[in-house]
Amino acid sequence: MLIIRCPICGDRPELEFRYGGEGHVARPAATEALDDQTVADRLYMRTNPKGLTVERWRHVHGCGRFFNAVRDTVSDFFVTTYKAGEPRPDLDALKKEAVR
Amino acid sequence: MQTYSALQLLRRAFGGHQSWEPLWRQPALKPAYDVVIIGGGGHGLATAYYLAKEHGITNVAVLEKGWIGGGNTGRNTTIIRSNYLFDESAALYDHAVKLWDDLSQALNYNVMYSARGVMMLAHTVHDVQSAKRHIHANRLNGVDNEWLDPEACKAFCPELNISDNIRYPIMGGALQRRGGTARHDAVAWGYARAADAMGVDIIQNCEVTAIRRDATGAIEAVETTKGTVKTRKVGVVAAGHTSVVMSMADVRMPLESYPLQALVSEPVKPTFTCVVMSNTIHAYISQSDKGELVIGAGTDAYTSYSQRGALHITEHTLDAICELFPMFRRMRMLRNWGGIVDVTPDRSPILSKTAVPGLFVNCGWGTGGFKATPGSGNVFAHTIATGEPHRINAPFTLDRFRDGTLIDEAAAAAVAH
Amino acid sequence: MSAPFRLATGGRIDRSKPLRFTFDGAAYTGFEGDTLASALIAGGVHLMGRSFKYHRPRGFLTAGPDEPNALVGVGASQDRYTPNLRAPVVELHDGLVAESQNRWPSLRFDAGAVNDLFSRFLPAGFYYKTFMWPKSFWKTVYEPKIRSMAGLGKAPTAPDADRYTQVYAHVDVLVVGAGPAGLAAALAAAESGRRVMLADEQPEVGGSLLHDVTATIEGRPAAAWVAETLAALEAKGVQVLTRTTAFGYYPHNMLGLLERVTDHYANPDPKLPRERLWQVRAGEVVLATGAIERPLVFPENDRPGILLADAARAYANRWAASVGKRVVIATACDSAYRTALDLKAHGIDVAVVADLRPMPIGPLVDAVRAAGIRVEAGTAVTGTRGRLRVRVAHLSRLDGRGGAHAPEPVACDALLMSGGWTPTVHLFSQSRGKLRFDEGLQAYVPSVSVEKERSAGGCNGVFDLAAVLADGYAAGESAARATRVRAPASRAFPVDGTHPVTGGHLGAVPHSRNPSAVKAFVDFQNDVTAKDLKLATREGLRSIEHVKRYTTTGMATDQGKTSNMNALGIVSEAIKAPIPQIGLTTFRAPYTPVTFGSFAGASRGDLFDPVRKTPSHSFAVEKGAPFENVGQWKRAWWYPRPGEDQHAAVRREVKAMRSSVGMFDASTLGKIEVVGPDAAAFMEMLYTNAWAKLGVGRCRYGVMLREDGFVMDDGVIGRLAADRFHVTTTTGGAPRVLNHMEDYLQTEFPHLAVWLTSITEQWAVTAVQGPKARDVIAALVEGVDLSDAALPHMSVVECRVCGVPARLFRVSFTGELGYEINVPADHGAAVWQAVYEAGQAYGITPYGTEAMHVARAEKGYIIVGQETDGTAGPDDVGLGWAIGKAKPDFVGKRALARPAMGAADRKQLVGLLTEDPATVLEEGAQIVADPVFEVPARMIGHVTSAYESPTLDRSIALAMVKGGRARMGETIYIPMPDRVIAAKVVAPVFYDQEGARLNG
Amino acid sequence: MADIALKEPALRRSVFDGLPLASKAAAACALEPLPPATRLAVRGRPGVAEAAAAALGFPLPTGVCQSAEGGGRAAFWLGPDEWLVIAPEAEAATLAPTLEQALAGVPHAIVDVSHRNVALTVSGPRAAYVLNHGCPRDLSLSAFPVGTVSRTILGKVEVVLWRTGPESFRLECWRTFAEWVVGFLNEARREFE
Repeated sequence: MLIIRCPICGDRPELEFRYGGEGHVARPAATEALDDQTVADRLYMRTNPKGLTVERWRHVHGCGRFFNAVRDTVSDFFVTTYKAGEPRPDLDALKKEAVR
Repeated sequence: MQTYSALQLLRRAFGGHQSWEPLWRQPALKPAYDVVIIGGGGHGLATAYYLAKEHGITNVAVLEKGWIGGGNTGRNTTIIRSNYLFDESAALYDHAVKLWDDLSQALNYNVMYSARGVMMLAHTVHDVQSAKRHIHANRLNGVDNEWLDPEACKAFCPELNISDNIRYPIMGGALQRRGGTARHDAVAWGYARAADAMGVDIIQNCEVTAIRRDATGAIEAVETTKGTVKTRKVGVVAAGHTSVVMSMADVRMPLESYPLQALVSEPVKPTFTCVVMSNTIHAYISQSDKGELVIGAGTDAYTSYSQRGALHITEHTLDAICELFPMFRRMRMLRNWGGIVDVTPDRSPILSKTAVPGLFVNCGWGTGGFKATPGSGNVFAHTIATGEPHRINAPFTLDRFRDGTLIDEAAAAAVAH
Repeated sequence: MSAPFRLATGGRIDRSKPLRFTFDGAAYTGFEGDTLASALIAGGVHLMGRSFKYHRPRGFLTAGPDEPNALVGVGASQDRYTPNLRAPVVELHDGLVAESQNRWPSLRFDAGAVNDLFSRFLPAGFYYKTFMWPKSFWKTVYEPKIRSMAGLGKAPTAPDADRYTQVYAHVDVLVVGAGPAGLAAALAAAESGRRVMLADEQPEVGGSLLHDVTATIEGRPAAAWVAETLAALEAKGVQVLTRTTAFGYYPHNMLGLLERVTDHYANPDPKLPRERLWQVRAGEVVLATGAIERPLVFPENDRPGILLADAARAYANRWAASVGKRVVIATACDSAYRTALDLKAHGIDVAVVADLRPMPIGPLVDAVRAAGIRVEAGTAVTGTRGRLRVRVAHLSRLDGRGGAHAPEPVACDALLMSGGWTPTVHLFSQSRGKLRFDEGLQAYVPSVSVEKERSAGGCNGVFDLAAVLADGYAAGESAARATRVRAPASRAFPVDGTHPVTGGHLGAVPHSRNPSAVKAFVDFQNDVTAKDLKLATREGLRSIEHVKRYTTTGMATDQGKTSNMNALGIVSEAIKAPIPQIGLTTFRAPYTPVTFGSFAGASRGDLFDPVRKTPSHSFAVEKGAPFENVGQWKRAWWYPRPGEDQHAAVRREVKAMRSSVGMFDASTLGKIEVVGPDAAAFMEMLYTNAWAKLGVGRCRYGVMLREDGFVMDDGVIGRLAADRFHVTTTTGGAPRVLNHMEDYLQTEFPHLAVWLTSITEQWAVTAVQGPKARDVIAALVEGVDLSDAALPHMSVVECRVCGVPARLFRVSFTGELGYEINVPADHGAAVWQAVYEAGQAYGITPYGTEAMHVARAEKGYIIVGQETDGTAGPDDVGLGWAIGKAKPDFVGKRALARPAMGAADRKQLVGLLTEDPATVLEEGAQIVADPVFEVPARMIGHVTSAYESPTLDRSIALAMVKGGRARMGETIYIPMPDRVIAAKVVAPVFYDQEGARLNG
Repeated sequence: MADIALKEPALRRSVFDGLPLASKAAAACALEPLPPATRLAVRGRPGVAEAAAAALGFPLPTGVCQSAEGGGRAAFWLGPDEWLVIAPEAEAATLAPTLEQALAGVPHAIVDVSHRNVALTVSGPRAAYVLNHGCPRDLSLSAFPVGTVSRTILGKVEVVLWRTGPESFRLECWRTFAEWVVGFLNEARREFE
């Protein structure tokens, strides 16, 4: 069971959280300007990286907030977590800290 | 290829088994191949085998990052069935089951395919409706699948607890008698041995580091830890690592890689003759030829390449097993491991050419890839050889996500295994 | 039965407390403190079981959890029977019943042993090469035979009578292993005042010190030091868990510990769990898991009476059990010399110590020679004799050229071996720490840590007692300071009466016998021999993982604890590659097998998953209603009258409801209160319909889509105020819908001032439906004009019902005049009862979910999850009218514009009327256009709902059919196994098409 | 008979009726059902915490997992814009309107959840140990001091845990989960019978 650092509550056991999929995925707004491929990309295409990934979690059994996290998908160690709405961090900069 | 048989076994026994040939060569990587298969798991090796066997394409390299069959092929719970809901899926998986039937003879390698019967339990009215819908669709697709009431379930699997005093009593089950299991390692080794015998180079400990494309964007070469290989056709069959490999060709995939756990008990004398699955309480179980109870469940909650799962997932798996089979409560977990499964949004695989000329991809099998190994390799070989999909895998394109023509087995049935 | 091999003195057993037990039906006596193994050895028993493949007679190899051979089934009754237990770790209790395994008809005469005679035809992987002809024989003959030969013990046949509990714990420092290193580490950590937990798999702490009768620590005998240290730890509040195995190292310093609570009692206290699964989150971890002695791989090294040297020492020193009268010791490691000395001190005849090393030196060797024990250097055992117990050991001098000279037979009744020590790095490796191969030690030792842990003592490759203690203490200090840096221990532990041990051997022992004719076992339980491993490499299997899977070495119940390193040595020699290049097979959890039940814990029966009951549940129970599981809810299915079956009850309920009035418990419907200045704006985005203009006090049926345009949920939504909506969802969908709403609110529309609160359980809901519904509730409702004009269909009012605050909805899921009375849940039962009583005058009829389903189907109302299956868009199920085309945006809008969503041949909701009105279709049945077809048939749809309609007095069905709306009037066909049913495609509303009954 | 229904307000029935709360294990860990209460879910933009003081007599706590008490009322921080206010049953009709008034100036939401939740006290020297059978949180006094309140997990159920003393907790859960919670805690404390 992972320990996940909720940006609001701090370190909490994984059981209090629900995984929310890849982070910073733009929602396909209802504009016809968007072609079908772009819609599909936003709905279905995922980066799914081996290494640092930016993902969403919800502290559903805690403060209830959705937030973003940067996790190393090989070690499952988190590099950082931050509130929803905050900008995506620079992964290359974070890679240095990614050790743990 | 040296023939395997009881007689050979007898003969060589007197020679102290000194004269067995290697299962496959340890070839050096050639500078160029007609086709390069990335991924030496069951699907990749089967693809190479059928390329050579059915399409006469033998100048093929299978590049394996580690040891062949070391990924999901060697980590899965080996369940084989074809009672999927949609016509497209049923055709694909049943194609596989037909090939399973005489695979041992075709490969001259005993893959121990055992049609022990796969029973999928229904615990709710919705389960029953879903199971019946499957059964009717399967029947009209020529796929065997029959409805059993609780007593019939018990008769088929005497260990099953069909009493009303469990939380989700069993309301019946769907049984596919042709379903069963096979020996996972043997599948990889059998295909490898047969493909090797036809000239396919199996290169282990060879990791692909880059996929090179020419000015037109078409595939021209693959760079590996053992050097560069020129080729115009690449088949990516990398399961959990598909997104990583495809990103080398700048192709984004509708995939997420999740950990999938499985476990075995200590070996015991034959006690469990069939395969039982419950999607409502998330568990499935069979007994291996070695006597181990082989148990699996759904994926862990978050994407990961760590190849290990969480303890609380094991708990949920085993509380379900103990609920269905209370006499196994004192059995003990011997080994627990995790694989990496690549999951598509509609829980159906992708066997498809791509926007990149010469690049083909076979992925998205989620938790259920092993059962499809022969069929998958067979139609994917066709796709690579001819450049066009086989009738059977034509619906399993990448484009379906753009067009919305999904084959949503998960949504339709909540069946993921 | 007497105990001829029980030593007169010594041991940690309580000779005043004899314990009676049986093994294979024969009665024996041991003492408190004995294990099953020590008691049997004291009784002169060494034949314990049969091996997996060749069914060779096997005895004890070890004195611990690494035991591969002596596996037994324990338990007097099937509901407490456990197979495959390792005799050396089964604590004796009075009345214990044990039996050997994998033998028939008896342990001494086992038919399966015939395999041994044919073993030359059964090399590694033989089953891959044969059993292929004739094909049909695999399933009928070969496989059943293979299966019956495989397996070890028998699975219990009765449900387990015991219970298991699970508990989470949090500590600053967890020390795994209470041998010298672990005890020292715990001491250091405890002195820092941190929360410390010390766990050890054995019944008492001390580890190897428990059978060290010569060593002294800080001037005290080892055993005394252990006792004092334990007292000191407990005084400092250290939580000491014995009989507790740390079996798994999970991410972020979560360790799984299994505590065996009652197995060692003859009559366990029923209120105690059999086992307790600890999930320990540790700030820092000290691994002090010791080391495992390696067997020597020489021909016929598997006979009963052939044990590891240190195991024999432990049996003698700790349990006063002698493994024999005359022993031969074969070794490549100094530690076996301690065994020689200790056994000799016990008066056991040590015939000879044969040392593989050409020139063994050191104080231990000198001491053995001084004790008058014959020592042969550069000498190996090259064969043994004795069917059910070793009788003779053949000693051969090595010729230095990979062979050996002619053997000298030495009579003995026990042969003790030591190939050196393998650090127990299982947990470290599970933690994903990196190992390194230490050429000096010829062993893998911890190198780079990933988690916050450190190893100490034997598992760290440290073997000299003083160094072990210092290493442990330093580890404990660094853990307490939560630092990776290991400063030299600030405390030294002066020791005496012990000597450092060196030496060891990996791989097979040289001999000059015909390699294909002899069996030198590497993995004892799975019968993997040196020649099997060599065959695998000859067949081109070069990865150690391939070798393991092909030969099954290391895959037995001991998971290769005693065999993996020797296998590596043999493979390394065979393919001429250094060991580090070959690598190591992965160490997987668990370290030792863990009971399924302990993972399940309390999660069984009613605790398997919460049972959610509505406030009027007991009313339904009293009426004898069966219940339907819907999610976690129990819903009344129908309310049978005496003698009624389901069909009759449902028919009566529907008819009564339509002709007069019925009542239905709708409490399980999900409810969400959407409140805030931007509530309407939020609803506009989450539902396809328009909400801004919905008047206060009015309701609307809402459709919710996923972003991909498929129907996710639906429900009636009432506007209670400009800024307040009462949203209902499907019963199963409630949590999913709330999470979906929160997701969009928090991440896409955070600017909206609106908040979501689940009120599913705040309100109990009694639906009153039927022409007389108004008359029934009129008497119960205060201050509300119930007239159609004042409270028309699809409206809501806050009022009082039965004197309590209520939300009264005028809605209908039946097509009749209907109300849904929401009252605070604690009042639910009383209000339900009041409605029931008030309704008596009109013959009010409670109806269950089945009648509800029938009634709604008569009206063509869909059920999300039944008509829809996650692949249906709103237009497909006839909800196109509910899509706010004018709305600029809502979740799922863009996806609806994708080509496939508008395709003419999409499955669309239609009604079906079978040609034979008596025929009720089967839900899930498939539909074809042409009654004449070949398999595979082209299916055009499937039946989603099908009932006998009491109202129409004929069967009706809803179906999803390709291009369905264009097929109105067509006849389509439903092929059943025995016949093909014809049905007409009609509009999916069978009753009161114009909806007249809803109004008025 | 209809008239009767009007004269007599419908009776309350507690979900704890008939649940096995008494136990020989009570000395180690006792389970005590708490009486009905007025419960309001309070949400809102910054400013609600202070504004609420006018109605409650104290501001809503703004620290993570903090609680505040006064005049028989308590307020729990459950999230950055989420509180659970608990008051005597007698305030059922009055508290929400008063609070609405107090918060009038700030965007907010008040929802009555008096009947959605039920509460019981888990107390005794082994209370934390018993709760830890299903709660993965560190419940030591140092990590979870008196006054701490948190939404968390107990086995398969979501609960709100409020530490009211070194050895006592108030456990709030949704009404239909009470039966499971009691059954689970009974199983956990059985070893102390």
